[in-house]
Amino acid sequence: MNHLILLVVLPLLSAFIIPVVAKHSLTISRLIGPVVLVFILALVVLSWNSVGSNGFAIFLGGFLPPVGIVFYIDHFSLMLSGLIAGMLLIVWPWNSYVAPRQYSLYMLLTAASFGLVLSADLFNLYVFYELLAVATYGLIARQKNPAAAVAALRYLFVSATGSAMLLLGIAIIYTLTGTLNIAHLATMTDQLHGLAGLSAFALIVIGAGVKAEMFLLNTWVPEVYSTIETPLAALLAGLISKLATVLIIRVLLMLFQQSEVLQMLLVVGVFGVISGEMVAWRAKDMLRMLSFSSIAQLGMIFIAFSIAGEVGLWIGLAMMLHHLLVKGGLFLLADKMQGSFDNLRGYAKRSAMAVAIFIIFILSLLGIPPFPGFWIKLMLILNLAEQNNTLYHYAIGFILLATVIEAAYLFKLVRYLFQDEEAATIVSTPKSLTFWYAQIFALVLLVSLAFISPISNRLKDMASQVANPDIYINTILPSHLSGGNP
Amino acid sequence: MNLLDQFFVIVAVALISIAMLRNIKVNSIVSTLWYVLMVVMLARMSSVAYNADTITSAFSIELLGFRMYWKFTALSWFFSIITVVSALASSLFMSGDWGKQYRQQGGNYGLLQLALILNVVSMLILLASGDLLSLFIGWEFVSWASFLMMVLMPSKTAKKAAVKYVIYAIVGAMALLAALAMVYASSGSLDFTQITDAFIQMTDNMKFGFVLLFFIGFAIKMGLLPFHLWQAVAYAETPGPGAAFLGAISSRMGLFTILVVIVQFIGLGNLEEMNIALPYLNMKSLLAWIAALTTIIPTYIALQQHDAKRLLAWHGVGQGGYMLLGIMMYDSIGSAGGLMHVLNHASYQAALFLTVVAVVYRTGTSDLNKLGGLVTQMPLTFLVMLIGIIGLAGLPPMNGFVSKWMVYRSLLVNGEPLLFVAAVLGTLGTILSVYKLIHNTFLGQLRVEHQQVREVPWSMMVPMLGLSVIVFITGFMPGLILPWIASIQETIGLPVVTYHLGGIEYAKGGLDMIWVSGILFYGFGVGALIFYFLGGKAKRIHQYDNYAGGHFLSSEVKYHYSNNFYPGLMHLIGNWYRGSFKWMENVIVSALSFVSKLFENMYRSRQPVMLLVLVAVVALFSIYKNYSGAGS
Amino acid sequence: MMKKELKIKSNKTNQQKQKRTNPLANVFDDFIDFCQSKSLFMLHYCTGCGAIELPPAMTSRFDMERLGIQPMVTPRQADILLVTGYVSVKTLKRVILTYEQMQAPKYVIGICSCTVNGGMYWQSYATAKKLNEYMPVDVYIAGCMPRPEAVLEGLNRLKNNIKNDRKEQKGSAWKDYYKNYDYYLGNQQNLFGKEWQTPVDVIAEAKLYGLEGEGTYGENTKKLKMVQHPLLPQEMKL
Amino acid sequence: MSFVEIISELVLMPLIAFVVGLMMVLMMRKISARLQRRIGPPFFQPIYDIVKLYGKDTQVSHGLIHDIGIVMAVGGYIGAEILLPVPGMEGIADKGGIITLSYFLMIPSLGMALGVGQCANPNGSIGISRALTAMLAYDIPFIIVVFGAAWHYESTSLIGMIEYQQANAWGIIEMPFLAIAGLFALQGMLGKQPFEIYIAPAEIATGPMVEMSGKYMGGLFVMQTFQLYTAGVLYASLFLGGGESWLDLLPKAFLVVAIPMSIAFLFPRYKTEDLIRILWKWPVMLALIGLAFIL
Amino acid sequence: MSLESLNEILNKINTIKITHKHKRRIRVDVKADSLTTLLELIKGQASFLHLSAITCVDWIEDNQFELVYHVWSYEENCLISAHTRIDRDDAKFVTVYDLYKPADFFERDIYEMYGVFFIGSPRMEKFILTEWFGMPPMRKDFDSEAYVQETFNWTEYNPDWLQELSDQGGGIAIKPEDIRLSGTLHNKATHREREKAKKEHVVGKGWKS
Repeated sequence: MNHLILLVVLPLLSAFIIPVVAKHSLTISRLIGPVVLVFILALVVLSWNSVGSNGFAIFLGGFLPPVGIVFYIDHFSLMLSGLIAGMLLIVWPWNSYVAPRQYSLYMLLTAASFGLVLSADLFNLYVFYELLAVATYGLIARQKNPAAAVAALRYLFVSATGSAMLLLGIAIIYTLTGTLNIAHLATMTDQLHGLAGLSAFALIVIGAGVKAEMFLLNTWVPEVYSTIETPLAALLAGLISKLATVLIIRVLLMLFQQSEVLQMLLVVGVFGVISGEMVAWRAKDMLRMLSFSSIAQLGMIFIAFSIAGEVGLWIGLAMMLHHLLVKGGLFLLADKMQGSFDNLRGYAKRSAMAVAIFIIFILSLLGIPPFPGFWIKLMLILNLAEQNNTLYHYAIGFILLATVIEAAYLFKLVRYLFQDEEAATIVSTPKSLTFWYAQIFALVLLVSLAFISPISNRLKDMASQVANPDIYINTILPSHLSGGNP
Repeated sequence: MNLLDQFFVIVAVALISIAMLRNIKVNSIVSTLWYVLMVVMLARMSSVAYNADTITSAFSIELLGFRMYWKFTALSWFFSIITVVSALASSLFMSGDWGKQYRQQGGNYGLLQLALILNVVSMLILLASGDLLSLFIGWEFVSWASFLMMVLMPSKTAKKAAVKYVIYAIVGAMALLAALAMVYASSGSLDFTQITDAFIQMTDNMKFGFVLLFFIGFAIKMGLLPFHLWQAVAYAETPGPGAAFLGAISSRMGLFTILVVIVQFIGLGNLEEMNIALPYLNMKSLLAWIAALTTIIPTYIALQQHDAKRLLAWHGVGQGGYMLLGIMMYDSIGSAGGLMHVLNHASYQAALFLTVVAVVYRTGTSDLNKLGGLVTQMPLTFLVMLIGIIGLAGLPPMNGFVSKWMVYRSLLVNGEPLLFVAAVLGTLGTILSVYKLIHNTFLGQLRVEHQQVREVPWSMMVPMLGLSVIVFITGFMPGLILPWIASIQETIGLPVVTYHLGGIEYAKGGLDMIWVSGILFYGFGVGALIFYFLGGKAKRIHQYDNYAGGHFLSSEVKYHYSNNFYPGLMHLIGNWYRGSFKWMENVIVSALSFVSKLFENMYRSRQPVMLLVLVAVVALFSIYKNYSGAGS
Repeated sequence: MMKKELKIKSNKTNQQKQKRTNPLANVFDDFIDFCQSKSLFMLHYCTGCGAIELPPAMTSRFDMERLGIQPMVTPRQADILLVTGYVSVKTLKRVILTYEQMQAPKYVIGICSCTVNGGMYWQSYATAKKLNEYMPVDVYIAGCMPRPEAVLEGLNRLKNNIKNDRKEQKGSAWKDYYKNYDYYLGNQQNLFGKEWQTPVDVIAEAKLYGLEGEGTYGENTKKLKMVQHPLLPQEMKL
Repeated sequence: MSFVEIISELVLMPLIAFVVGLMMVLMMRKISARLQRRIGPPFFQPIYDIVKLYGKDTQVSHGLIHDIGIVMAVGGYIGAEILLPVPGMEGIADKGGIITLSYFLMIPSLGMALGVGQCANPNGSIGISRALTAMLAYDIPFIIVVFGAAWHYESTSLIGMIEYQQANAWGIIEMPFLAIAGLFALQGMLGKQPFEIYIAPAEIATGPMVEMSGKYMGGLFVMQTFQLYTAGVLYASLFLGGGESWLDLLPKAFLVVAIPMSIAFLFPRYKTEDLIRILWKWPVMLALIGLAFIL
Repeated sequence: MSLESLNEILNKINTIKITHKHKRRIRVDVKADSLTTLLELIKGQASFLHLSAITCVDWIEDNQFELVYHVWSYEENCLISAHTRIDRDDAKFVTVYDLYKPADFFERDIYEMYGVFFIGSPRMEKFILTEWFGMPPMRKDFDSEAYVQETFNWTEYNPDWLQELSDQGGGIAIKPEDIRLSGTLHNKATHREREKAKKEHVVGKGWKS
């Protein structure tokens, strides 16, 4: 099972090899990335069944925790890995002739993502997080759009500050406990539940929250998403933000599962939802609208995660997947339907298919039955209602209000799309690969409708795995450290 | 497979076949046949309507721990038959020459038929829903199906209205979802029966919230005050027969759900116990007042309209008030009137919309200031409109009178003078406005450009006549409908009305429409005898041979009175049209946009890093504060 | 506009109304004539100064209502057309239209000298002189202006004429308009030009009610036919 | 109820209404004449007028709806007369109630409105517009009065109301405010000064009647007789205890009609908006006060 | 504004003749070509904003039409009547519609009644005499009486009592020259003499605008 280490190793290697190979053969260097990704995808799929319900750990170099580097693998992380690989394949710059350096940046990003998913060690998490950040700086800065450079700079500043805080938080934790292994930390949570521990947690959340598009930390989002090319935006919005969320969730679940913390997450989530939707309502162009909407969706995911226990987790996971699918699809679609709303007037006549897909996506996004979005939103709301805390009940109100605003702006756009005036100043783009992907996304969305029950069961299983710290601790830690638990 | 399952299979097959067929002729014939078949199926299920049975579908879905199932009660059956018959009329109407013209003008005929059947299907799903979740899903289907119908019109206003509708519909859906959450939170299940349990357990404040949330959800669909703004424009801006269908029944889905949720499961008795401010105002009377205001305000907005479709659509909003008002009286006769008004309104509203569409078909306009004198050119259409407006105004012998009579009677019995006046005010406004409609369209001077207009073809005439026959027959013999009403009342737990073929039996003044109509027709007969047998014959003259103070009339002289038809009234009440609800709508939008501007500025902040640091500092400080506070 | 001497072709109007053979019907006709004489709605077309004498005739001093005479405002409802004063050419057109829009039996009373022969406007190029050239006049009440007593006297005489319609062959001047339409039309055409027409289809009316005579058609009506706008009523079309 | 009874009621009730109505018309004109110090019309003047109008040799019709309008106007009132209980003839009247009756009374207006509309004369349309507006104005107090009466007598059947009054006290004694408000409404309903803007002879040429000639006008004259009769008897039944016999009922009915007539000829007319204003203000206020007393 | 300054303004026109009839009435005689200049001057410099009327006089002996423009000043409370004469045979004049909008109606009226054509006036068409196609009736060479004689018939009214009265020598004494009424009493000789005195003119024919 240790071959799963290749998930991190192969992309990392290929990232360094690509520039070298490129000097000899450009074609081969271009092929390396996809090949690696396809291989990884296959690896993930093949090893799905062999991973048991308890997950397992890979100890790098034979050093055992808490000293060694540990990768923890369960269905959750495997699923995320598969998604990473698939997503990257989708956004892979097939058509454009870009410098090999960019390929290696992509591969670096891949490696960092895998690492982030798999690491069971705070320091490693930080390292991969930084790696991820660096790769994204590069990718954003490489955009031809001059505005993208400014955005990248903004992103760099914010992200670097965030990383510093993350590091600070980790350092505090290390000072408190002397270890960075999450499983090990999880056995001594009582030491963390103090002023210093909570401060550390706050710093970690703020640091990771930058990438997770958490409210007040997400000021970079609109600039970046609306200036970079759309597949990349799809990647960032769809995937990277989720990875950062996963980081927060890991830390939260293992170390700081307290009602105050959860409530804080809820408040942040509510603000994210409201602010995202409201600003998206004012947006005048597609990408900006989608990016703010993405902020709101992330807020919603935070709200889901703020529900204690498995329920919140599986709803959050479902939301993540749904958002990945829908927002990713929308960004991919936006590759075709770019620009301000005025340019999109009468788009329905130019490409009925694109508009149809667009409407399917937004209906699911809004949570209109029978689309998957509805079931997720329904579960979220019903479960929020079940909480005994009025804060959660208020959150329902905000979610519902946000949905109304969301509908307002999305359907304002739909109105533009169906307006029959002669505008169409932008030349209709040729049938691009991204459009096909968007269609596939939509298809997946529709097909998933038939499998709501199995999918939700899987997610519940996954959630129960993730939510149970004992499994994690027992798998990773040697028994003398795990406090005698079996 | 029971009858309901068969019915649903037929509906599904109908949907698929109509979606597949592209040929206009085949499509029309097939769709008409399907609707006829649906009517037949409903007739086979009539035991539901007469004996207050329930048929539960064998088909159900288990999902995420919820079980959704579908069933037919007397209430569902009643609304279904209205839906299917209005759809039949609309489909038949559009299937012939109207469809051809629609296609010539660039419309997509197949899509229109598809939208119609989609509406029917979604309504049937809603009507058959057996629990709250299936109700919600059906509810959403209905919303989106009617949205599809609305966007089919190419005009900009239509799109705007449709989008406005979407927003309102989402607001309603969200309110509903919140109410669902309340039910779920207290019982962990979404069965209808849980509503009652959940309601009983709630605190007083929660009860208000609960009822209001449900009510808002349903009221939006029904266009009750203060959510009436979306409906008229949206319905008016729908392609011809589609408007007839939507205007006839679509918004009544709101009433259906009110009946199911609020009347049947929450219970009007419970509402009555919820005092709001004074002993006079409880939740039930609040709803009754909302209903009464809904009869007045939209009716008087209709009076201002000069577009025939909008005028009718606004009346559609206003008539909804009578239905709710009747039901809120919580007695046998009032609720029977309210329920019966659903059918009555559907029949005459569809007929009226179809006549307007017929006029548009021939003249190309529904602007009341650009029409006139069409009675000689389109006499049958005029007849249908006449029957329709008599029904809408609620004059004997048409069916509108029967239901309104019951509502009035109930208001009298219950001693609600102000509500009574409000209802009458609505009726009077309706009379004024429908006279304007028929006068400006069919009476008065015929314009030169309409000299060659002819009667519409039979494919359009037949459904119109059919509907007007329904309007008359159900007015003449309300006893045909009243058994259904009685079963519904039995099903949803209202007092049951005593009826006979001619109408209602009631202590101290019932209603016997056969006698009333008989007397009326006797009067007309005597009048006709006097008119035709006394006095010489009259000479038919040209409309230019007209008294104009000695002025010579010719085709150049416009001698017609249509614009601003009630100047005296408008002089007085014109100032009262302040657009307050529009203003409120704008206030909400501006408030939201102010807040959103704040957020936007936040996102545009020049110093993201500083913000980040600030957040961190604040977070840390607050943690510190908390802990030191807790420590001390 | 040269003066033309038009001749009334047939002057047998009065002889044509024959007694019906059925005595009961005769009584019935008499009753209706009686009621007609007892109830007169008048349309006072205030063309000139003579109208000032009508208010005293109507109000408490002389009280027209006791004779069954009431003012009415539209020609459709009225029985008597009171032309009170000079009739200019332009006014005359309106008077004719108004007269044609009245429903038979209808009576014209010319009040003041002006309606007789122009009165003090005798040499005015713009004033019509002889009203009965353009429409049949039942009674002239001369004077400048006639006193209310004279007006009432005129009205009373008209009433008597109507009452004794069949007996004394009076009071049916209105039939003359149909029977000699060509003559009246010719005079009108002389004054107003060839395009002259009203929206009232007098000929069709005459046909419908069997009031045609020898003089209904003639060269003037032929001329009218050539310029006339269509006046067929709009019938219900199915 | 026997067949003969039904037939006799169907025939007799409108006939009586017509005859009584004729006398009321005469009375109305006599009152106006007397108030103006005139002698007024002879006794048979209303009959002369109607016979003359029906006996007109020619008349114009603007089309079928014009004719039907008159038929509806007269026929609607004939129906209403049958629904109006009078001494000795209350069999059929029992089938309707006050609500049905007040709706019946709208049918003639609708019929007339249709007929006038077909005439294609804007004066007529303006008249109808004003008449309907006036209807909106006077129906509000009227409907409150009807409500109050029905509530007080605990019946919507006119017969029940009369029985109640004959058993207890007259409505005018028990509900004076409502009765006064009802008089106001009656004034508007009869379209008499100061509420006769929709006729306005000098301005819009008698409005709805502008194109009515011969038997059309005659029909309207007949309708007027019915209108006066209905108003008188309805008010008498609502507030003056109806009548046990004709000798009892007729003086009341004549009195009821005489009051508005006497007031009418002392007033000029209100503009439409003033008409609404005044009818929505004073009678409504009175009626509401009256209602407050009995509720 | 003092009288002097007004005079000064008026005297800017060379051929002007000013007559002060009253302190508020000034008669001004100008040549036809300088009339519009005058009006412009008094409107622009002396606040004569109101055109009260335009009148026309037919000076048939001089073969001229006299047009009189009455212009009123609200500030001076003063009326200027500007007289000018134009040729009668070629009766055309320029419109003052551009200066005074109400001139439209006056000019239409004069055109109809006298046949003076105003060049540039917006609506030179029938005004009151819609059916009049003959000579403009206010011209002095139009004989209204002759026209009436030729157009209308007269009511013959010769009742017995009148006959009796005149037989008895009673009745109303009418001077022969006043007896102009139609029919029996009409004095045809007088009429013929008058007709001769005037220019040869066939009523209603041969006249064109």
